[in-house]
Amino acid sequence: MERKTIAEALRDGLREEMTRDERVFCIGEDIAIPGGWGGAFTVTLGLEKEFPERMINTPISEAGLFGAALGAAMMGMHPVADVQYGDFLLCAMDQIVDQIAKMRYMSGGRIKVPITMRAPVGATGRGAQHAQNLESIFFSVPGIKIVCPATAYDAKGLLKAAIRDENPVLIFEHKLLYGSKGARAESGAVDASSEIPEQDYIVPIGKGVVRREGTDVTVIGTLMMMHRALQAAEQLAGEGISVEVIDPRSLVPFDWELVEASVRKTGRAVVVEEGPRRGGVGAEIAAELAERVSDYLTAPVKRVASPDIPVPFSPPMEDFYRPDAARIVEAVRKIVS
Amino acid sequence: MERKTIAEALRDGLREEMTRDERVFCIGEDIAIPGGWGGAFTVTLGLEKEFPERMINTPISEAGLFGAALGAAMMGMHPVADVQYGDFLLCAMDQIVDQIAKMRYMSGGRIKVPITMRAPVGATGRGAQHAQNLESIFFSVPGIKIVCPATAYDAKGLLKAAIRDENPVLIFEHKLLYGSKGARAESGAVDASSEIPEQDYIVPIGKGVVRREGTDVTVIGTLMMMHRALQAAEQLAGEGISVEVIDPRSLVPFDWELVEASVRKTGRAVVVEEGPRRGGVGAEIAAELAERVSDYLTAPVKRVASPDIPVPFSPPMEDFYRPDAARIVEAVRKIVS
Amino acid sequence: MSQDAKFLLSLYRTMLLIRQFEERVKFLFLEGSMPGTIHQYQGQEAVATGVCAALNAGDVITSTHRPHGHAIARGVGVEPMMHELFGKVTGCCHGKGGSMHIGDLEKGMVPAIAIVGGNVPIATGIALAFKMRKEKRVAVSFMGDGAINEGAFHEAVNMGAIWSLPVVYVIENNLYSASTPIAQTVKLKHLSDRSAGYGIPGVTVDGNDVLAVFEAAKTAVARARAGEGPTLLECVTYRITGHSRRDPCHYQPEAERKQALLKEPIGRFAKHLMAAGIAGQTALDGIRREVDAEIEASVKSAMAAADPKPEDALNDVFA
Amino acid sequence: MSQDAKFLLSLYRTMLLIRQFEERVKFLFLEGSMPGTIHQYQGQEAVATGVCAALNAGDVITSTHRPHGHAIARGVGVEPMMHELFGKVTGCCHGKGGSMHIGDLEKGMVPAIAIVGGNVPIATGIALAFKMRKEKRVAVSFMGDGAINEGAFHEAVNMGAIWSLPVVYVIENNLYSASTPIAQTVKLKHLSDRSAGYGIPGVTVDGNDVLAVFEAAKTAVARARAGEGPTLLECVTYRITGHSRRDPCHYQPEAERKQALLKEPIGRFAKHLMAAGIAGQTALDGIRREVDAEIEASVKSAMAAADPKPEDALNDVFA
Ligand SMILES: Cc1ncc(C[n+]2csc(CCOP(=O)(O)OP(=O)(O)O)c2C)c(N)n1
Ligand SMILES: Cc1ncc(C[n+]2csc(CCOP(=O)(O)OP(=O)(O)O)c2C)c(N)n1
Ligand SMILES: [Mg+2]
Ligand SMILES: [Mg+2]
Repeated sequence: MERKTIAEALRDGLREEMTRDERVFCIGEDIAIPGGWGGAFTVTLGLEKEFPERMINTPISEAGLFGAALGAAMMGMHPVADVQYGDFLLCAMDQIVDQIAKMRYMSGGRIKVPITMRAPVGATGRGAQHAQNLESIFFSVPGIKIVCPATAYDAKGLLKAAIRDENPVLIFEHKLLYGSKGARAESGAVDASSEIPEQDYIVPIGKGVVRREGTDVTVIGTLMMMHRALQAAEQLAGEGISVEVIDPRSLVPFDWELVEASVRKTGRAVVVEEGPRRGGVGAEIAAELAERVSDYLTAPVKRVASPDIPVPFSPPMEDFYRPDAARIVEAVRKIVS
Repeated sequence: MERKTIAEALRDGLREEMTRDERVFCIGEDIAIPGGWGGAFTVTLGLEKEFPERMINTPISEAGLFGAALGAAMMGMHPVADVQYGDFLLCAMDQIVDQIAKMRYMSGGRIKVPITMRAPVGATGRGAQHAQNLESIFFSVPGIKIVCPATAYDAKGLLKAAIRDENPVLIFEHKLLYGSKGARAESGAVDASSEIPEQDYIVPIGKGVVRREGTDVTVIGTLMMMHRALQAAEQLAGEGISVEVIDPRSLVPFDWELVEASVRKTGRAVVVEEGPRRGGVGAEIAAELAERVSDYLTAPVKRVASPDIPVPFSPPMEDFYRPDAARIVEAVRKIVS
Repeated sequence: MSQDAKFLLSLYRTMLLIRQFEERVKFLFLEGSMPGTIHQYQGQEAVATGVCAALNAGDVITSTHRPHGHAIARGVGVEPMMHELFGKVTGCCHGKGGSMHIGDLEKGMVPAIAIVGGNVPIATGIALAFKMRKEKRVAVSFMGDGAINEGAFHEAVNMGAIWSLPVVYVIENNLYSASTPIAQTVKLKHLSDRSAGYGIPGVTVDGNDVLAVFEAAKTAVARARAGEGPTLLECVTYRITGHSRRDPCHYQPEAERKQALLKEPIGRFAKHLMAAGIAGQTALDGIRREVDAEIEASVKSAMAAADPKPEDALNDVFA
Repeated sequence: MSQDAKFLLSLYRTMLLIRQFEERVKFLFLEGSMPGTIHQYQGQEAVATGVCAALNAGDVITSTHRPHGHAIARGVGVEPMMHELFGKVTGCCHGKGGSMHIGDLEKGMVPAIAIVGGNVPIATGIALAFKMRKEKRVAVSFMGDGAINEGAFHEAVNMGAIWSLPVVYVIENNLYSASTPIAQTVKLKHLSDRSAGYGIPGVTVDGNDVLAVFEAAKTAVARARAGEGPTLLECVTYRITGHSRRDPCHYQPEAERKQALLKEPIGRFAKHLMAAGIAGQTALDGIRREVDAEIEASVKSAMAAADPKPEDALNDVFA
């Protein structure tokens, strides 16, 4: 076992899948330039040397490249299409939402669309257009699976599961969790590295995990918010509040079984997300829990999220925008009181 | 007072605002062709004769036309930009979500963006790409106001309010409520016409309305679902169940005061929407109500929505997809039992 | 009959099959027995027919909101198409697609894309797969004149160009995008001039002359198959029916419509066949009877076929 | 000094102000005192300077992720810019925008758009407003070579063309989009050839020759102002710094970089000024001292200025 960052683990995952299966290829901007960066966050670094014909470096044409991935997928290829920042998914929105997500359905189930899509999210000092957490937008689109790895182990396992899935899978990755190095390192980064097994493994899409066991309240969060939840749980333990932290890992499909079991035990839930509150993923989780386990809830589900504003640039405002451990602590204190 | 359809009321609204204010203009596809249709649903029919220089008929270029509207708005114009089907908003997604919604904020509040956007929604026998209710996607985007008129009175009043608003306002209109006539009539259409006052009026953005008073349960729905809720309420009255029907009219900002007051009275709420359930507007309303009026709720808020699938073409499947009065009745019966 | 004559008659038959199919569908639609909305192909038959005649079995086309002609020319089959238009579970998309998404990948046609311009990147990607796997297959993207102003067109054609992909981009210039005349949407003499912006060849042909279309397509397809990259092929034609549904086309000048009817591709090709001594009126009438019988049979079987079960709607989202 | 000499020296001063601003910002960034990320303009100064010199007060520019040069040339002012880069409430966007969204509409610059290609439709719309109101104002859209492969570019330029809008589309071809060389993204000799697809003039100039840029821009702006429509103006240049942040540019061939340094616009223009007897080394040094002092003052005042209050984040969403 070796310790790897998310960027490294994803790179290994791509390499292994491309080695295993000739149909797998990568398509994206600045992903295959000798002397370049391996995409915006070093994930594909050097892969162009190993797979010169399967690293497709595109012009800046997001609609074009996602549409091309769809065409190739229908011909039996397994493309991994990425954007440099999740925000740019919006430039390919029609291809993703109208074409990729619906093609199988419109064909009456006669076509498979094995596409993996990768998109970095998270506010990182770059201003409103390189910062959005778009989970809430894609979450409501039927026909796309969505995963959100918070650790290197999960990143590799979910990526490999996504590539082997016969359906469109969108992977949201967090800029501050990559562990990108050198000139591409991020300030404010959080260590999300893991011990990675030598042998092949996947993390099944749709299965969450309990990150920390507890009895008083269930805190649910993915990506960076999972790490913040763990921090909060640690702090709250000192106050005698026992927090169970659940990382759903997949948003679509969602591991209701795991979350429900936890909430039946704790009787309280706090849902944390980095995106804006209104219409967020947290709303769905809260609404569902209210229907699914209403008899067990001793308090209404609480949501911790960003306010309904674009992401501001200046650090004091950005820090105010993004939920942190303190805000989770506060919400938990309120719900247990 | 004269009875008008939504299409007619919107047309009158456009005419009056363009007459009142030289800065107002329309931009869209097939909106200003002599002998044409006045857009896909006859809303702009004939306006090109009255305002030959302010009806901008564009190529099929949604990103281009919404971006152009933004540029013009920053120069002080008040554009009304439309798509023929709401689905095509996805082609302009970057311009709407990254530019239009954020421009004022990124400027530090120094710029105004008075844009009105119009988009027809609803499943109407046209298959998956001309059918989506995209409320849930735009609902979570900070920086855009969203209104959903269910009657001709509201359509005109909200349109006029939107045009006079100094911010981006997105109007979702329902294809089956327009009352478009002649070759552009819709099968399955529902009468949404109203008596329209002679004098100028607006419907304030952010204010909902009680469509029917009741005491047992509050049913909340916009657009077509408001009409289905009224049908359901009528039927349920026969069973002795008294339903209060609320039409929020605006989704952003949302009239919490009105909805909360109703739910405090009835103790139960059913939220209805035509879009898919997961991550829908109903999730937000349910989650908020659970936090805001938990002490008054005698049962968890119920959601009635479409399943999480693309819109199927064949009528029996499409009818199954779209919530109808029967499904609302069923949900109400369950919640009061 | 010579091979050549057989081929010419097959072109005639395909065009007539499209025309008669569309006329029958129009009637069914207007009388109210067919659900949905339709965008029809009358007048443009030579384009789909000429282009698809230049393709091999393994080639793949992508299509638009106006796909019936493409589907017939590509061999999707009148029966599964008619069933789909009626929303029957036996349709080529099991009733989930409908008119605007008709297709059958097994026959070499991706379910049609109703988002204008949306199919062009998909064709580019299909060609990319062919090239990566070193298969000698070709992708064809059909699009209207309106589609060339969509960003998706631009991004996709540029990608096809820079990677020299085996793809042909076919513009069916019927002079209107919906109700908007071409002069209001581009400032070019020939739409194929747009090819200059991508560094690929552009060709304009008379899209009502099935043989001219076929020849131009043959050249473009051969280029693509030989690894020499894409061609932007403009076929100038005219839509002699409404844009969709019950469109009365008041925006088309009367004289223009009259002229267009004189130049429509089927009557014109019939004249050519007769003048060249390839077929007489009797033979052509025979083809028409055959074609009509095939269509009629499809209508009968479609009307008799089963509707999907409502809850079938829940299937086919994920594999 | 003659008017002409004054003008030439003002061009020199603007270019130097941009260069020194960027060098100072680079240092501040690398030493860690400046937040965010940056995309810098070193090497491309002649483009912004030459183009903006051709504009009038009422004209409006739109810009990109690499906007500092445009902002300085358009007169946004070094002080409000520096404050913005530091995220101060006194910045030109009150700290909400940052480097990639710098601008000041009152000075004729829309807050920059960091979505590649995203600013082009906006410029088209600005020009549309000018035309509708019959104002003799011109819009300019700056974009990189990479932006011309975005759909937004295509849709916007076509609209500008068909409506003959008063807009100039300026491509700064620095041979790379991020790390990707231009040969991998387009198949054209001159990027201005793309103009043929829209039926508008295309011009390519040496983007490191500020006078050549100015002359070409003057012509394009005059055309636009006269109601004759847009021009696609390609300025060929080179980015002599990293794409962003700490980019070491290993993807640029060493020899190419060396060559580029020889051709960079400021040294070159200095030589021209001296050779033409317009200014001696002392005068140029004086300008440099002035410029440096202005920048230094802005750094000082920015560092001393107040941060926004965290909860200021909640303001400015709606008017
Ligand atoms: C992205 C998008 N915008 C608008 C439409 C609505 N629409 C359907 S067909 C059509 C006209 C298409 O014109 P053209 O491409 O010339 O094809 P034609 O109808 O002439 O075959 C329009 C505007 C659409 N389907 N997709
Ligand atoms: C839509 C979009 N895609 C990708 C990016 C990431 N990105 C930022 S700058 C850049 C390269 C831009 O190249 P070019 O247009 O030539 O401008 P230059 O950086 O050379 O000034 C890329 C890919 C982006 N900002 N927006
Ligand atoms: Mg057309
Ligand atoms: Mg560049």
